[in-house]
Amino acid sequence: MTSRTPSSVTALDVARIKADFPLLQRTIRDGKRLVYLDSGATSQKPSSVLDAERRFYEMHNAAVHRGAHQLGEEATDAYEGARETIARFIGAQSRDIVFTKNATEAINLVAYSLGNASFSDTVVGQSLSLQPGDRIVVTEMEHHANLIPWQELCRRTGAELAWLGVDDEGRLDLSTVDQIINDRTKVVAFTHQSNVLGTINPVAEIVARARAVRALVVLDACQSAPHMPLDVVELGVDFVTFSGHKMLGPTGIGVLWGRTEILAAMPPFLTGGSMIETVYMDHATYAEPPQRFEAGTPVAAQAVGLAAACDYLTAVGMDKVFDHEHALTSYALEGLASISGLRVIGPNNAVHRGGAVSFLVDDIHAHDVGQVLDDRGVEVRVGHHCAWPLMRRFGIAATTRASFYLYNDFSDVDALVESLDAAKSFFGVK
Amino acid sequence: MTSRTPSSVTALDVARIKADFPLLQRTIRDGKRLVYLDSGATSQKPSSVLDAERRFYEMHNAAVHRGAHQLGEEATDAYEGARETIARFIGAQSRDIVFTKNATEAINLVAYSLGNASFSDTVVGQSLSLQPGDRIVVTEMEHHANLIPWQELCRRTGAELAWLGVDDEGRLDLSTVDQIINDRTKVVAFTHQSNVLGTINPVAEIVARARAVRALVVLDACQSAPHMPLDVVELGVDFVTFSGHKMLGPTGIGVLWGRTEILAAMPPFLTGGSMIETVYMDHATYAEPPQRFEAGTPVAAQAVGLAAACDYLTAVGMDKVFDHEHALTSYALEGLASISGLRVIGPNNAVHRGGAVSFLVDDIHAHDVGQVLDDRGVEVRVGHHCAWPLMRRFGIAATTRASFYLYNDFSDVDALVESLDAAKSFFGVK
Amino acid sequence: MYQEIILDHYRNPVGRLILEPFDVEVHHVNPTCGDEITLRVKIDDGVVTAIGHQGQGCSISQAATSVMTELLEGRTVQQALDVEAGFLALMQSRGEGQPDEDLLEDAVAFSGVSKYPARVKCALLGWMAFKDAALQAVAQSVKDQS
Amino acid sequence: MYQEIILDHYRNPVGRLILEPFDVEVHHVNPTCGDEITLRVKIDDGVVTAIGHQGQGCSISQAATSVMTELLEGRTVQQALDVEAGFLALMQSRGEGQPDEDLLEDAVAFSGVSKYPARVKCALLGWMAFKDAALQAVAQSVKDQS
Ligand SMILES: Cc1ncc(COP(=O)(O)O)c(C=O)c1O
Ligand SMILES: Cc1ncc(COP(=O)(O)O)c(C=O)c1O
Repeated sequence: MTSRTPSSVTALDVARIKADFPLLQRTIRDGKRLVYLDSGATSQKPSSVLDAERRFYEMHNAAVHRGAHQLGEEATDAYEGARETIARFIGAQSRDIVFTKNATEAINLVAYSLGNASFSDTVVGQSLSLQPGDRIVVTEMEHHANLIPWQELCRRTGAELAWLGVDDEGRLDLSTVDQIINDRTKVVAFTHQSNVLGTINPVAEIVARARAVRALVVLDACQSAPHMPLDVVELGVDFVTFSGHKMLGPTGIGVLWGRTEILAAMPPFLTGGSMIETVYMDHATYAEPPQRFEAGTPVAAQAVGLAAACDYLTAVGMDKVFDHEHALTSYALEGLASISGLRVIGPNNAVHRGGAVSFLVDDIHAHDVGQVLDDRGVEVRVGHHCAWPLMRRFGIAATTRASFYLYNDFSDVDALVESLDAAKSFFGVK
Repeated sequence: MTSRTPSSVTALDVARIKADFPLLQRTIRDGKRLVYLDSGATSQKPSSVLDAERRFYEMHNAAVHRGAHQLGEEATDAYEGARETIARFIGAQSRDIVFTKNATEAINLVAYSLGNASFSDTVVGQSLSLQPGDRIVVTEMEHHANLIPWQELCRRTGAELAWLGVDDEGRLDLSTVDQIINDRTKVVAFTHQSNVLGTINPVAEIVARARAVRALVVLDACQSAPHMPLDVVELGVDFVTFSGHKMLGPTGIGVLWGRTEILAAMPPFLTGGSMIETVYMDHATYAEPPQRFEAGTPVAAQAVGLAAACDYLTAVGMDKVFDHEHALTSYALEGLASISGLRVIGPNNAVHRGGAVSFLVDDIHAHDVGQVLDDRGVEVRVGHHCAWPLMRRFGIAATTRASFYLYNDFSDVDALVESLDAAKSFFGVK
Repeated sequence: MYQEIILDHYRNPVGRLILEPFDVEVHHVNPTCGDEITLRVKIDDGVVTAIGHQGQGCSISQAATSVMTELLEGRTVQQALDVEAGFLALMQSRGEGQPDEDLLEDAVAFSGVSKYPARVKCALLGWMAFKDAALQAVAQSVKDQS
Repeated sequence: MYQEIILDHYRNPVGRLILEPFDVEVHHVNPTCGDEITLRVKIDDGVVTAIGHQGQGCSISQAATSVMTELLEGRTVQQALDVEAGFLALMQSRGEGQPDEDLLEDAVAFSGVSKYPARVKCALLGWMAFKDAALQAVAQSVKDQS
């Protein structure tokens, strides 16, 4: 097993990259080498990100957008500078970037704001509102974060939820897309890359159909923004959401990008300080985006940390990150194919596919697979991966998932494959 | 001015405390001593808080509540351990503590959840819902964060907003409390301590009236939790909200405490991963609190940082913090009284009053006061302090506010008073 | 963690059947992993005469439910709940518990599981289902008598 | 920052009056500090013949509005908007701008303000109000002619 040669050698100097990540230097389970294959859940952080956050607190911490004093100016500059960096990272303008605490809040923001549109004073605001009989379309492979907020919006507005199915290979079934995304469809929300299957969805095709019926398109980029170059203009969607913690950034920050004119029409979601224009006891008027959507003291240090993460990724090169993970994924799929009784849930080849690889091992429950791997220092995720309906689609309860990032190398994949062999021996499975 | 002796000597060794705060070692505006008097907006952070966050990232970072591997367990322990520490800090049980990104989100959580109650499947859920004609009561001294969410909830439900006024001294006018908190009142939301006036409100009196009409009581403890010992049982309210960044903790974390049985009855607010029980394509059921209210990847490192802040404050002693600030406030009120043409907006003595001191200087706009102070290294806040209706109540546009914390000493107050004299000379005001 | 006794029960589970007749049926789910159990109990004169369970789960949850079935059948409801309380305490001990071997018998094999917080819920799935079912049965019999 | 010229205009502001008659009135607020201005313009044949303003604000906002009034009265709307654009650029230069003295005259005194981002909005309050009013006046005259 260990003597297989990587199917391609990649341009990344992983040893050097790994050295930037303090946590990856530690050992696990009594001194074993740590093989971290759970970046799909959350990524580790390079020192430069931790340093940037700390520098903010030690040098420039003050209330952003509220202080007229020097510290306040410095804090505001740091925060707004971070917005510019993060905007650049996805080809956006900074005024279209809204900071939230995670991607989940970003998606809820859109759903609640559309729900609030029916109470809007303005005609443009009202035009975004949903009526009974309107439709919201998602897919069967969505993370709960991009499913339940829409279920709840349907419940509040009387709109109906419909969804695109998934085929046996783990691709979206687009054969009925024209029926499912019908004339009454107001929102199409789908994931760019599945966190379970690894599938990369055909954005352009879905956008074309959504445009034809004038539906808004929400793209959940949680699993793509960290792993491939993104350009919001090219994507052609209306909203993009992702989380900082999955892309080398801190916990506690998410990003919503929205089209200028749509953000401008949307009513607020969270309300409070810093998102207002004028306030009276009985009513208030609201600031322009992005401030309108950032109520309260912002996630300032986290924005600074995420900007440092974007700088790190940009310095490495997102195309190289993608190529590297692509190579790891191909190599992993080959390795897994060599294990009898192992079935990959999701595409079996690396075409239009990212580095989240889910699988079942015959006669060993995912929890038990995960346990044996963990005992050997190989950290994977087991369970439904917050995509329970997708599990039902495949008639299963749980999978084991390995997911890769720029700091993984071929030896990590070897460790995975070896440990799976060990798990099989342990449970006496052939 | 500088020769006045402090009206009382306090038990805090401020020099030692100050040494724990890296930012307070820096200078400002070309080498001037930094006199940070804006802790009411946000506090500075001791090294122990920054170290705790960093240790989490460097040693234990992984997906909380999602990973079955060792790192995941360590991250979950760190996060749930932080919840216990923070619960203890306010005399609560950890299951009643919900983490948000700031106090603003915490208040919005309550308001939106009550709004969602009318769509609830359960009888207890429904019982929390608001009807047209129901009333929500706030006060005229609320921060926008504890005003606008209720305005918007009224707009969505048809409930009406009423408020308790403020007298000339900056105290709540409770003469009409029985009329204002009437039988139709479902929610009473008020601040424990005004961020502008410094006034500490009589919680027990308001709670008694709210109980008489069975209204829920929401206490905005943003300006009290950092500055005095709090015990949620003694307070007798139903919800308490505060922000980590104002109490030595990181940005990006807020706290909602709620009564067990009320949290249990409340429908969710943000929806997504980690807050579910089961999920189908067309509906979902939800976990028990606090998980029900923590959708998505949590603010894990921030919780760890806030727990370290609570540990720091507990080690100093919250009663000592309160006494120290009380002494600073008395001293500041004396000093300000010595300046002719200066008018304090808020109580003129330190009785039932915290360390936020707002004032006007005749013929000098607050912005100009703040500018001169900033040029001398004295960092205060100017403006409406996110309490615009309160400004209108006093017929003013803005005040200058100095606010104190455990790391301030009497010389900081002296610097304030001296700089105000300088501002008056600069603008040629007698 | 994987004691021989656990693997034995996992391979040859006790009570993995659709119990008929029965008094109470419950369905429990572990929301973090999606594992499920349907458990039925038969209780006669305050004695747990039979337990049957079906569902899907990992070796720990399957084995724990099997051990439980073996251990509780034939006991009074009160005795069974005492054992359950002992097992719960052991599982929450984070590897520090001193298991009462007289009370828990084969179930002490799960001591090691308590060191893995993420797996504790697995070990408890069947036990919590049983507790729920037993309490429902008691409530039902009180109602029937009144 | 506080040039003598600024303090002079602050103490003796130009155009601080309720203009009557007028063509357009606007009301602007600075949401971060609550400062307000009500500004009226009179425009005849494409020339800004008079500006009047009322409201409350700090020395910077008062002085900037006063300097603006002195500078723009008597110019064509187009010229006035060019000056406004020059002033805006100066204010956004973060202390790095090379102000065009011919264009901005006394308004160059505000160069120093551009180093204080929080005060830039103060300096711009009156200017933005004027721009808004002037554009409304133009739109109105186009409408009247058609
Ligand atoms: C009294 C009061 N309530 C609420 C808030 C809002 O807190 P945050 O901005 O951290 O959400 C603040 C501080 O800004 C405050 O002082
Ligand atoms: C595809 C996808 N969408 C949404 C989310 C939610 O992200 P977060 O938990 O950071 O809000 C995740 C990760 O958990 C994800 O993988």
